[in-house]
Amino acid sequence: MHLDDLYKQAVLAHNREPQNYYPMENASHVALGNNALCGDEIRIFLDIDSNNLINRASFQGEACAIATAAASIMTDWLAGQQTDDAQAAALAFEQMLRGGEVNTALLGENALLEAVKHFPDRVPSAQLCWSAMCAAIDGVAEISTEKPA
Amino acid sequence: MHLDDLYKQAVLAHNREPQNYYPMENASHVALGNNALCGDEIRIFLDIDSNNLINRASFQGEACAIATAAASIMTDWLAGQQTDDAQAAALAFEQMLRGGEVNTALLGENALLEAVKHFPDRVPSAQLCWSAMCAAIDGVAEISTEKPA
Amino acid sequence: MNSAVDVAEKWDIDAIRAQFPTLNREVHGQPLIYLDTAASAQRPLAVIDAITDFYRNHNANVHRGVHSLSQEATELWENARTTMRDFIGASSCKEIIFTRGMTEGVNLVAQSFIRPRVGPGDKILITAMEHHSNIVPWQLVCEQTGAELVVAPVNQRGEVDLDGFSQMLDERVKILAMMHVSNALGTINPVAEMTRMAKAAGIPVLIDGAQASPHIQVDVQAIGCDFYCVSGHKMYGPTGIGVLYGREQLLEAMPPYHGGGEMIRTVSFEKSTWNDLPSKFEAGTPNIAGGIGLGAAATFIQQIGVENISRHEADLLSYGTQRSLEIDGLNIIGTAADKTGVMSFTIERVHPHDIGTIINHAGVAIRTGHHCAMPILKQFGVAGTARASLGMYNTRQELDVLVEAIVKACKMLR
Amino acid sequence: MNSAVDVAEKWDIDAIRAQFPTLNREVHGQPLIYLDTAASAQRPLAVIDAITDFYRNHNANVHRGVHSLSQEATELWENARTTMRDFIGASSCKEIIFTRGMTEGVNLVAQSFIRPRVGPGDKILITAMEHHSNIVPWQLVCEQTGAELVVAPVNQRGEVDLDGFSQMLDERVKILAMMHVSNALGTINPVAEMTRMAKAAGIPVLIDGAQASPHIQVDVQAIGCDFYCVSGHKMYGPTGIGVLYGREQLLEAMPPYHGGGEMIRTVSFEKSTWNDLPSKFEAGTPNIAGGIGLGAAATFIQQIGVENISRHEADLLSYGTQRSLEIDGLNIIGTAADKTGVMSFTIERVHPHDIGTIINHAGVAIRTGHHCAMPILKQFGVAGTARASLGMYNTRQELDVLVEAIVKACKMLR
Ligand SMILES: Cc1ncc(COP(=O)(O)O)c(C=O)c1O
Ligand SMILES: Cc1ncc(COP(=O)(O)O)c(C=O)c1O
Repeated sequence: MHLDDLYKQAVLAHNREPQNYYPMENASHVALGNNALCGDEIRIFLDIDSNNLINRASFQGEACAIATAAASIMTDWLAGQQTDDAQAAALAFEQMLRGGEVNTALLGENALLEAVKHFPDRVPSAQLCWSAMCAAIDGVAEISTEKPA
Repeated sequence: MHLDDLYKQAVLAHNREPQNYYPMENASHVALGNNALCGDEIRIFLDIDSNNLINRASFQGEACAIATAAASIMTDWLAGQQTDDAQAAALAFEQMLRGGEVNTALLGENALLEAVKHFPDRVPSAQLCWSAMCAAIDGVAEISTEKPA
Repeated sequence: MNSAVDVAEKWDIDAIRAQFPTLNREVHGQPLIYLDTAASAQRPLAVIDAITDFYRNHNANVHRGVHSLSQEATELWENARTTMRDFIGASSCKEIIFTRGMTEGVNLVAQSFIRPRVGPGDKILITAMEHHSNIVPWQLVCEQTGAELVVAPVNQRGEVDLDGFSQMLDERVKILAMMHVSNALGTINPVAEMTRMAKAAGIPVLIDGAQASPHIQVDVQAIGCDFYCVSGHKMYGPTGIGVLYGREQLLEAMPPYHGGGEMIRTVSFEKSTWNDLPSKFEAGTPNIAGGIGLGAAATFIQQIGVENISRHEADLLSYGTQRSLEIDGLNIIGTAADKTGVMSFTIERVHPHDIGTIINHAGVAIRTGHHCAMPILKQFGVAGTARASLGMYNTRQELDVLVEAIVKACKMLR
Repeated sequence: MNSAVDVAEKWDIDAIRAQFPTLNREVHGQPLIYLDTAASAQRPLAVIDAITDFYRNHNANVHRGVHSLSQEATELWENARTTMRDFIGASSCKEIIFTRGMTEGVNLVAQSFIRPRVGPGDKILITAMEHHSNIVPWQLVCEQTGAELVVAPVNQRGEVDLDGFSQMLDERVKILAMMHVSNALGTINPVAEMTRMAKAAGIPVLIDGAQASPHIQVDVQAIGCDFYCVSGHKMYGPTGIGVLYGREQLLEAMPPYHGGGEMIRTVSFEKSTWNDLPSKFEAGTPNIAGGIGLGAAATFIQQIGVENISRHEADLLSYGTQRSLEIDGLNIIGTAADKTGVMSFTIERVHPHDIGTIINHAGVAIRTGHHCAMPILKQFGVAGTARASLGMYNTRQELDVLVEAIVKACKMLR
């Protein structure tokens, strides 16, 4: 597997200039994801309305390029999604990283991270924001993802 | 090293018909030596007078041929020895089994067991009665010898 | 290792023996006849090669690495865990804790599970035939807590007296710890039945499987036990490695045993938090090469087929028992109806230790002494026995040599 | 191994590298550059061969055997103990306890020595730079007993603040537990001086020597400590083995840690009695092959000469440090005056984990993350670093490749 597949130009761009990188005031849902093993820490902020529509998503934290890019792409994609579609996508994303068959249409630009599945030690990085997002929706304040898949 | 050096005919004879194999009534000094590892157990009885002369020595117990023969030979030899000569002999016997230089004249018939030094796992067997004898003189009731030299 | 499968189908003993380099040894000029498998088995090439392949080609620490060697090492290590999960029939890799051996497994459960749960008035139940490794850890806990060690009786064939056992099952018993197979007697205990009886009384069950895993099928779920311990070196694997199986729910509830790296999630001087299973119980750098070698041993056994091994050893046991009874004054200790290949005996007027030394000069390796099971030997009125114990590589011819050598030894000594 | 002596005299790096088969590996088509020795060292042929020789030719259980293989195994095992005694300068083999690794050594002392001796109001003193293995075992004891963990300060170069340290030495401190060499920073602590200060205050001292024994001379008597722990796999030896040195007098007074075979003298259900040192602390079948391999590793280091190794690694450290400072935005964590070959660093706007992944594709193996030393990294304001750590086999050329690879990675990521 080539390094360039993991660090695609598009992914690197998201790392250099992360989208939605700010602490959201009045967020309806917030959760912290951490991976102590490599020192990644990402906080996800969601603004969810009473119809379970995610209006906005943002993040903040210290993390590697993969985790940062994944969060940038995910938060972009989340805006306008229903919470259950977001949760379904989280599942699909996880399956994709495990090397399973997935309908990448479900995932939109998030599928840019598919090559991470060939780098098992990086899977937790890519998954960190998704775990935090699901935790936020579920009302869990903090979650860890450490083990390679 | 040949087995016949360890199990000399003279040694085997002492095992078949041990000398001084009885519990001594009115013994002045008694001690139990045991080697739980191989299940040997020998009790040494001494009759020592006020001049530190060993008048008689006897033993009893369950033990292997080497331990039994050693005790039979040793108790024969002890009768008529001064306690400090007996203790010196114990030291010489131990040195002999460690492969050191020894004046075997000090040891008399006990030197029959010299070949045991080539069978390190049997050294504790040969030494059992000697340790018990020294313990008896020192007023120690019980002693163990387990480790190969 | 396709060859191992073939070997098993027609039980090609030469092909099996060819897997074990030590069997080419000579001892005192005679071919080695190794009848001490219960103390430690010989290692097949598959195990030795797995270890050297790790050290030569993939050597690195596990779990914490971003580089390729570390990832390869982690994969080999975790694959070994999966192999051991399947080998003993556990349902999840979370239930497979790598230990140094059976002894550490019991100590872990004694300290981490039982010590916080017992006090004066509570009881720990073992059987009268246990190995010291399944006695002393409980004595230490009893000393630490005031709990009492109680002992289920064993009959004169060396079988647990099930009536006596069942009467001891009451609500003060906080664990039943028993062996699956006795190293000193060969007895195969009815562990599934005894576990059922104990569980019916609400008692958790730990089983010492050190002598079971190399010889008979082990299935922790069929047995229904809560903990099960095995040792690598007894099952043709490396030294310094073993597995503690524990039911996930219990392991989850237990505090960590050792502190250190890998078993933590976060550490600060104020407070540390624990990692998930099985890491919570695997502090520090584990015996990586040992675990990989143990996986190779389990695979080797599976390829030969444990039922084939059982059958072969049962044949040898009945042949060897019959032949040894030809020896004048020989007395077999342990005559349970259900036995593995252990022949423990005494001979009138001949001490086991002398037998051992003498037949060693004929190349025959047996063990003599108390076999770390002093109490049961004491019940049989002996301080030690001579023990010939069988492995998959032994043959009838070897048992013939054993018997001849013993006869000669007796002649010499009597 | 006469060749190793020759090698040492003229420091023939090619001959040294030829002893380590893993160094022939390629990673992603590039020659492996192994800069992760602090996590686990590579193994020389002397170690691998000692292990396979045991398994192929002398394989048996130790201590309990009357047959030749068992006697040979016992001799190899006890010779390894003697080698380790001399390697760390202990005065007696009774003081050399074989453990699974450094982590088990600390846990043993924490449970067997300290746990019975402390209660509320008592203190356990460590330093701010400890590895989790020398933090968490003490936290567990504190939880069990109500004692308090106190932490000696470390300055911004990564050195213990000796003034601050000396002020913490009072009569409520029941043990000082500190590392000899830091795996995260490279700092060599003045352990002899700190031990003297602690002993003057009547405080027993344990030293974590995991990162010292492979790199600098260790002499427990010159240091004056009471306990000293090393890990086999860090010093070019096998996994699953280590040594706990303990002063005989203290070990004698301590209760056993694990119960099981070999550590007992007699067992009955009423009462068991303990064996002599070191057996009292070695319950169950030990890691025999591991111990033999560790002895071979110590002999290998002695033949190369630990002072030669120190000199070579010091040269590499200064070269590597100087070259790495050429990298834009690189910040070295750990700049003690006295250091072993550990280069721990962060780079502005580039995460260590990405560096690690990218340079792995150039064949360079480094470690990234918290190095099991979260608290000290937190003090430095980072959650992780990239760490290149050196062994006797590394070269200046390898450090050139490292630096180039990092520069490329930075370009890619920024
Ligand atoms: C300084 C230090 N102490 C302790 C340890 C723990 O050693 P082990 O994992 O071999 O028990 C390590 C290695 O991880 C270390 O670097
Ligand atoms: C029945 C039984 N239990 C436990 C043990 C202890 O196993 P280990 O010494 O490998 O920890 C043994 C072997 O000595 C054994 O035979």
